[in-house]
This record gives sequence, structure tokens and C-alpha cells, in this order.
Amino acid sequence: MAVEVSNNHKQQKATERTPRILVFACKWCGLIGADGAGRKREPLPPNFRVIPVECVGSVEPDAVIRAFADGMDGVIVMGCHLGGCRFNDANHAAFKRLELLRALLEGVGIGRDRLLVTFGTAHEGHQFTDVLRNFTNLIAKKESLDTSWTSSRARMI
Amino acid sequence: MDCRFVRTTCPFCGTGCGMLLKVVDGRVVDTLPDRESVVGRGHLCIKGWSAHEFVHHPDRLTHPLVKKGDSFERISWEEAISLAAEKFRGIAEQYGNDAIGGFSSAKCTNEENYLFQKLIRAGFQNNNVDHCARL
Amino acid sequence: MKTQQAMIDQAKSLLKKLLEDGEATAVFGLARGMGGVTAPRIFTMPDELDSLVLEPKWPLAKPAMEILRTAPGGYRLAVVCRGCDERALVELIKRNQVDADALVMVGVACSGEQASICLCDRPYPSKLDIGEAAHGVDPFDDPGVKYLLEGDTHTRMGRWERVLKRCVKCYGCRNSCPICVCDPCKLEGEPWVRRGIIPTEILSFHLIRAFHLADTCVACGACQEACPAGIPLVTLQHAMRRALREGFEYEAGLDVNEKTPVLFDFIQAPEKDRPIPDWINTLRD
Amino acid sequence: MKNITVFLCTCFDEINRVVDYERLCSHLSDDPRVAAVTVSRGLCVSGGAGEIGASVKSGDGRVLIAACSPLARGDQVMRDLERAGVPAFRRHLVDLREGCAWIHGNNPAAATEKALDLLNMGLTALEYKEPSADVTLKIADEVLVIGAGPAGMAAATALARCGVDVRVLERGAQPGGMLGLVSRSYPDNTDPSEKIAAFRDLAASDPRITFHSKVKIISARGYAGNFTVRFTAEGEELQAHAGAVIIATGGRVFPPKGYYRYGEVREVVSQIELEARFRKGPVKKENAVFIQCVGARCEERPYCSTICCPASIKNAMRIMDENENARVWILHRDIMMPGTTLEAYYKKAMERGVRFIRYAESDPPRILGDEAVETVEVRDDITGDRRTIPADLVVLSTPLIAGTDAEAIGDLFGIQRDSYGFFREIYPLHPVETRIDGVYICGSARWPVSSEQAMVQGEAAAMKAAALVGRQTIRASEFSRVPGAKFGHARVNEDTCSGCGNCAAVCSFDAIRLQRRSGEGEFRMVSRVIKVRCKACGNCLSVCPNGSMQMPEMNTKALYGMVGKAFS
Repeated sequence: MAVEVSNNHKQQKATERTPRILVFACKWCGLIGADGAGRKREPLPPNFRVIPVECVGSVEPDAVIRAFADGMDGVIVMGCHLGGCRFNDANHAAFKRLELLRALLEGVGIGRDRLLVTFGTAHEGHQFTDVLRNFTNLIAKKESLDTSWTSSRARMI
Repeated sequence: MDCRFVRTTCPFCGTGCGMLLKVVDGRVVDTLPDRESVVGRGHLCIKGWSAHEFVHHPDRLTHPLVKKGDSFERISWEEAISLAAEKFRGIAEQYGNDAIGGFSSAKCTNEENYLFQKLIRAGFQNNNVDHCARL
Repeated sequence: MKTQQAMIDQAKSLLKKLLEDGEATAVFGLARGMGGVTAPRIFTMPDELDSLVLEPKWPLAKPAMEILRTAPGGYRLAVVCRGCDERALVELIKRNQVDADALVMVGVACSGEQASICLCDRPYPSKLDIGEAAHGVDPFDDPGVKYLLEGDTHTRMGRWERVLKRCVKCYGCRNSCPICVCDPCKLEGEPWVRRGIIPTEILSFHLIRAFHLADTCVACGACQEACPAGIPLVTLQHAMRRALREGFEYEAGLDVNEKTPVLFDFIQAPEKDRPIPDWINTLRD
Repeated sequence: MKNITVFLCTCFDEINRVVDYERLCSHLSDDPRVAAVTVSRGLCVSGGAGEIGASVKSGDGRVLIAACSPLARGDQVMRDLERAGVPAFRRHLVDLREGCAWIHGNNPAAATEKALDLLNMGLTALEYKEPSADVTLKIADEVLVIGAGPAGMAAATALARCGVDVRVLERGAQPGGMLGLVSRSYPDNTDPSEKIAAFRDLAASDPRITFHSKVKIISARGYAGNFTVRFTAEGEELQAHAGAVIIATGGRVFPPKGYYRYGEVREVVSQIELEARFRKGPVKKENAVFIQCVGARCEERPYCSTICCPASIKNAMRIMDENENARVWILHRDIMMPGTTLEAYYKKAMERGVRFIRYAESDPPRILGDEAVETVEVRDDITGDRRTIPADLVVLSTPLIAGTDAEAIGDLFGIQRDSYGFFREIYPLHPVETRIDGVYICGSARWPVSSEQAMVQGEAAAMKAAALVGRQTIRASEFSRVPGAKFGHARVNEDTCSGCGNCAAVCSFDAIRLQRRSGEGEFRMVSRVIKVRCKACGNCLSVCPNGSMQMPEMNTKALYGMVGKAFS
């Protein structure tokens, strides 16, 4: 462990690549925020995909891990404000779980900031745009995740 | 309930990691690595960890089968051995001794492997014998 | 500090009494058998306990749980528990895997030396019957842990990558973990972990495994000890254990009645002094 | 399997102005899952949903619709499909307008790539979606009212008037609850025993009301439409089968122990003790002092109990009625008399000469006197003067706190309580409903209220219950509060469930119960989903360690499939 192997092959410049961002948006707030951004025709970077979910409670932490394993550079989970969940406390439950996942991501060096858990209400469409733009900028400064973590030595047998 | 841990050696390859089989009322139900084993030092690979699974597995081969048509039929050991001997003899007579070879297994014991090469060398009179763990 | 022999004598007399009084049907512990080799053993007769030993460390929680699962009704098993065994069994009781009434835990203290090998901050059970509690070790003082958990993420990602790449997908970590009880396990197939890929997909395999134990891991180190590739798997859990301790003052395995904060106590509004990110301020921390 | 029909809506060239539809079409027709691709100019206006529905109704056909966002017209198209007989698991909507064309108008190439990915994700989701059967329930036609205080009495009376059978369970020997403890109700100043007597007469004469006294509840189980509650009434064990349950167990008065030398000196009494004195006979006092907010609006109980100010004003004027020379002071931190009636009542008290002195929380009044109270020392917070008031009676006005059996009742019926022990409504906009459908709360069990408000709430809860039990059957999916929110319910694979209880612990609706596995006497548990209670939020499947819990319409395979196809 004493010898530090260079990771230079992974350091690409931010301009050379667009990060891949996956958004889990709850149907009642996050998705409506995305809709609001769309209605205003706010130009957004096309590097994100939205998966609508009934409630952020149904976003398995394992699905977030799977997303990173499938080559996402960042994941956003968007739910309703605490206290404003249609499903009682489900968003708070999700928040607690995902905070723990953030601690794990930080531990293994992926960095807790690659997973963004955020809460808003339906009318905050302009904030959806802000969050996406800022998050894209933040992730673009980091090295890509989809190098040797997932694919380099792995092969089918 | 009679539950005991039986020390043994992993049969899957030539490394010979030590392991403990948990035996409950005469049935092997679980495998644990032997932490006192000088070879494995408490480690096993996936094959060792799953060693207990095949012992009582319903698909395990426990008696000779012969293929008739599309299906296998159970036959006795005498029938099986004489059938094999007859077929080997036929091949040797038709194509010569070198047409027969043997491939042994790391799961067998040293003694079994000795006997196997003896069978090929002395019985079939050639050197066509090898082993899966010869890397 | 008691001598090793004194501890063994004390354990023997205590356990013999349990068997003689009918408090326990059997005792589960370590025995020195033929050739001086130590292995776990189920003692059913008081005389058999003469071969009982307490060292080396051998995680007994998982086999104990499995014995109790198949045991007939009325069977009571006394288990010689180290601190980590006790905490693991407490977690198993919380998750309905072990009948608390069928379990008698006999607590044994670990030596300080053992604690420093395990990087254990609590090398003693809450109910200590044999030996004296040694001082714990803060795992975050260990240079190996610091190497992997402290510093900038980019460097550490490279370090973790090299460590985790050694994985041979033996499932030893899962098999030896006292808390892993699911059958089938998510690590065995689609869509969580791709089948037939060797070595495994590092991220999905190790992070899913680690996260499943997020609030239950008692840091017993069984996974790490079983790993033939020498991956410091407990270090992966330390990050989450620290988050739980700092965020919720919770530690797994200490109290049967204390529920994990991840599943309970949801609040309607952000708590005082614990800001919850909003859409506006999420990116500012 | 070629069973997915794709409909691409151009939204009158809004979408295909940016997204290259020809590429999408050629790509989609090469996909082995796609049976046909149709491009339409406006799915929402052509009324095509009916035709789409008819075309895929038979067999295992599934529909993928690429159009605008659900909020625009997408959900309308989906609802039309539902009406045309295409259930949720056989349809999927992809938002290509707001979610793609309109936000990536400056980058058509990338927008087309994204549209392809989104369609691919939709196809994958459709491939794995499974149906979850709806459940139709029979509704028991009786309503159970627990507690016969003002809220419970009002609820029972209202239900009986609606022609609904109602069974009232009262812990005490008589109905009335806290109303039986007060001498007069405010502001109408009538004797509450009249109301109690009226209810007693009604319960005796109306065949729709069954009244049980001295009740202890043993167990409660079931769900909306079918609750089974076992209880003992006067020692006899009985069972009720109810369609809805109204919980009106009320609160209780906080005893002012340890405050203002209560219990140490004579004539320092609590408000409820004063009420008892009034019921015995006239209370003739010269100088009465009321102290407000005793044990309320403090750190442990930061809430305002709302009933103590009107109660003190009512009793202050009563003392003046009994002795016209009496002088009465009310020492308060704020006088809370909301609404026109109460405000008028407050004014009336001031006109009659009740003196109001404001004290500060940091400098509370002091009770002086050796055996009985002699004077009260108070610092007027407005003028700053320190005053000594002669007193031959001090009344401590304490708040209501949660009832003694609130915890037990909450656990029995699975309703949540707030941090002070009162029952919690599901959502502020649904004030008498709880997280368990068919269980309603009213009166001081959910928050301290006056008897008048308790009765209003009781009637509100009664109407909610009547709306439920007024029907013969109901479909489980109708229990959603948000139209279209519920698309199914969680399903547990009992063969693989390890019984760890994570799902039951995290469920926000108490919809999952652990049961002992049958057979072999093993100590093993298994989860069971109460389908009617489940709201399909998916919290349970996120904590299930091995995927035994699934949401059929958005199961793990569909979700993971979508993740995998996000950038394909």
C-alpha cells in the first residue's frame, strides 16, 4: 500500500467530457419542478435523464449504487419538502438512508457530493434549473467514474 | 439435537485449505473456514464456502447411470465396470493403446490419483494421463 | 488483569453450573481438541467443558444463530460471547432472527492486545461475566484507516480501487458476516450485481454489501478476517458507523430496545442545529 | 416479445422541431420489443386514446406514449387510456416536450440522443411492469366511537341522525368526559349536564346507538371497512365489527404539582378543582387571583392549550356573580380569546371589572402566606410596578395534556402521535383523518379544544365515517388522497422474506405486519402487507435487504433496467 500508483489516466479536463447525471424525481415535487423548467423553456445541459418515481421513498440506495456502477457521474434525488410529503414521512426516511449512503460514498473516495439529495416544492421550477446547472458544473470538475471502477478488468466468463 | 464441527480439508483443489463442516444429526449443513489451518488461515474461496451444498444435493451422482436413447438409466456397479472394461478393450483393440487417455481431478486424494495413473500406465500401457490442477 | 488460566477456570465453573442447573441445554464455545487444535464446539455434558478455551478470537455469533434456527423448541444455548459477538446477537434479536429467550449470553472480555488487532473501540460485552474490560482503540487513530478514509477523495478513490480490485468474489465476507441472513442475497444476481463477471464489479458488489450493513454493522471484523484478498472491509463500515454516531448518537448492537434511527423517528420539520438541504442551499455545503 | 406499441406525439411540431423523429422511428422499428410505431400530431386533441386502448386491450399489448409532461396533457392521455381499459402496468409515458425538446432546443443532436435514451428507458420499464390487483372490500355498516366526551357524543349523535349504526365505548361509568367535570360551559354559560343528559336519553331511546360503559379495549385489528375490536364492558367480553373508528378519547388536565406552592398552602387550587367547588355550591370569595399558563408555553409544553383563558374569564365572572363585592385578578402572559364570540366575552369581563395583569415568564407571580394564601406578589410587565394583591383564592390555570391511554390507543390502531402525545392527523389539510384510512380523530385527543370545537370536530369525523360506511363496497385504490397517486400496493415474496422487520418499521401507514411463519415451530417471521392501508410509496422496498418486497408497477427490474438504459 505504500506505493502510490498514478491516477493520471483518469484525470480528464472538464471541457473534454460531459458528465452523466441521473435524476430520481418524485412525481409530486421534483417532477413538477422539472416540468416547470420545461414550460419556461430554460436551456439546460442535455446530460441528465430523469426517472420519475412515486415518492423518493422508493429510491433504493442500491439503485443509486447501481447507477454509479452503470457509469453515472452524479445522481440527484429530488423529493418534497420535509413535512410536505404525500406519503407521511417517506421523504424523511429516504433522506436518512441516503445521508448514510453519502457517508459511504465519501468513505470509498467517490465523494459525498456526487449524490445530491434535495427537497423542494412543486412551484420551484427555477430552482430545478439552478440545481441541475450547478450540479453539472460541480461534477464536470471531477474525474470520470466509469473507468476502472466498473469495467477495466471485469470480463464475462 | 446433535451438532458438531468436523475438521477436514477442502476437496476442491490442490491447495488444501482447512475447513470445518457443521454436522447436525448426521447431515452436513454448513461450512466454516478453519482458522487454525496452516494452509487456509481462516480463508476459503467460493468453492470452499459452498462445499456443504453438494453433499446432500438431490442432483448429486450417487450411482452409475448408462445412457439409453435420450435418458439415463440406473445400472449396478458390476454392470457399469464390465461395460466400461468391454468398451475400453474394444477401443484398444481397434485403434491401439494410444487411443486412450486419462484426465484426473484435484478433488481426488493423492492415493486416488496414484491409482489412476497406475491404471493408465499399467492397464492401458501409455503415458496419456494428466490432471486439472497442472497449471 | 486476570491471567488467562484464571479466566478459563472461571468460565468453566460458570458454564458447568449453567448446564447442571438446566439453565442451558448446551454451551457453544471453543474447545482445544486433538493435536492441540482449537475449533468451535457444542458442549452438552458438564465434563466436556474441561476442553474449553477462550482464545483465539473466533466469531461465534453466526454459527450460534444458525444452530438456534434449526434447534427444537425449548432448546437453550449458552454462547461464550466476546463484545462483538454479543452486539451481533443483539442485532440479530432486533431483526427477529434469534429468539432472545433461547439464548444465554456469557460475556468474555477481550485482551487489550486483541483490541488493538481488531481496532475495536469496545472490546468487552455489556454484560461482562469473565475477565476485565480492556481499553478500546479508536479505529480512526490507525494509520491504515486514515490512509483510506482521510484526505482528498480523488487520491482515496485510487487507493480504494486498488484494494477492492483484489476481490475474488468468494463471498467470504457475506458468508462470515453475522448480520447477513438473507436467502437469496442481493449479491447473487441480477439486477443488482451482474452475473458471471470475475473479478466482480467493484462498485455494485462492495457498496451494496457495505450499505446493507450500514446501521447494523457491529465492526466485529469477521468479513475482513475471512477475506482471502486481505481487503480492509471493516474500514468501509467505519465511515457509516461514524456518521450514525455523530448524526444520531446511535451505535449498532448496544441495546435490544434501541431502534435504528434509519427506520424510525421521522420528523415533520428540520431539527434544530441539523439543517436539511433545500433546493436552494444544497450545493453550498 | 413484440408487444409494445409506440405512439410518438409531435405536439403540432413542437417536439419534432428539435428532436429528429425519423431517427427515433427507424431506431424504434428495429427494436425487437416494438410491434408498431405511430407518429401523431396531437394525441390529446385527436381523441386517439380510445382507439389506442382498443388496439392493445386484447392480449399482452403494452403502450409507450412519447408526448408532453404528465402535468401538461400527459396525465390526461393516461387517464383516457385507463378509461379505455389499459391498466397502469401496461402503459408508460415519456415526456419529450418539457423534459427534452423545450429545454434542449439549442442542441438538437443531443436532444435526439436523449429522446432515444428516454424511449429506451420507457421500453425497458414496460417490459418488466407487473400488475397489482386491486382489492374490493365489503364495508361493515357500524361505526365505533371511542370516548363519550363532547366530541364522541356529537359524533355518535350525528351518525345516528344520518341513519348509521353507532357503538360508543366509554371508559367511565357515564358519558360526558371532561364536560362532566365543569360547572358551566363558556361562552353560552349553560349547565353542561343538560347536554350529557340529552345524550343519555338519546342513547337509551335511539336503536341506532349502542352505549357501553366501563370499557377496556383488549385488541383492535383490521383496516378501513373492516375493523374488529375486542373489549370488555362492565367485565363482559364483547366484540365489535366496525367499518370506521372515531377516536375521541380526549385529553386530561395537567396537574399543577410543584407550581405556585400548590398543595403546600390552602386555597391554591387548580381550575378543575374550582369547577368542582362550583358544582357543589356557591363559592364566596373576596379576592380571587387566577394565574394563567401554569405549566404551559414552557420548554416541556411549548403549546397554547387555548381553553384556559376562556375558562378563567368564565369563572372570574362567576365569582363576581356569587359575591358582588368580590375582586378578581387574572395574571396572564397573553390573553388568548380568538374569534368574535370570545373576544366579546373578554371585553365583557373587562367591563365587569375583572383586572388583567400581564406578568413575564422570567418573573412569575409569588404566592405569600403561611397556611392559607394571603397575598400574591406580581410584577406588572407593562408598567414595571411590583404589586402585592390580597388573595383568599388562587386558581392555577393549567393546560390539557394527552390522555393517559393515548399511547395504548395509538398503538392499537396504528395512529401516530406528536411529540406531546396528542394524535396526529395525516396532513394539516385533512384535519380529522389519520394515516390509517377509516380511523378518524376528533376533540382534545388530537389537540386541546373547547367543548364546542370538540363537538364540531366530532361531527366532522362522523361525516367522514358516514361517507365510508354509507357504501356497500369500496376499492382499495380509492383510498388515495391524491387522485391517481395510488397505482398499486407493495407485494412481499414470502419465500424469500427473512422477517427482519425493516419494512414494517419504516412503513408510514402501518400497512405491514410481521407474522410468525407457520409450521415447524421455528422462530421465524414473515412480512404481510395490508393492501388497503398500503399507499405504494415504496419505502418498504428501499429497506428490504434482498428485494423480497416489490412494487409490481415499478418493480426492481423495471427501475434497474431504466437506470441501466439511461445512457445507452
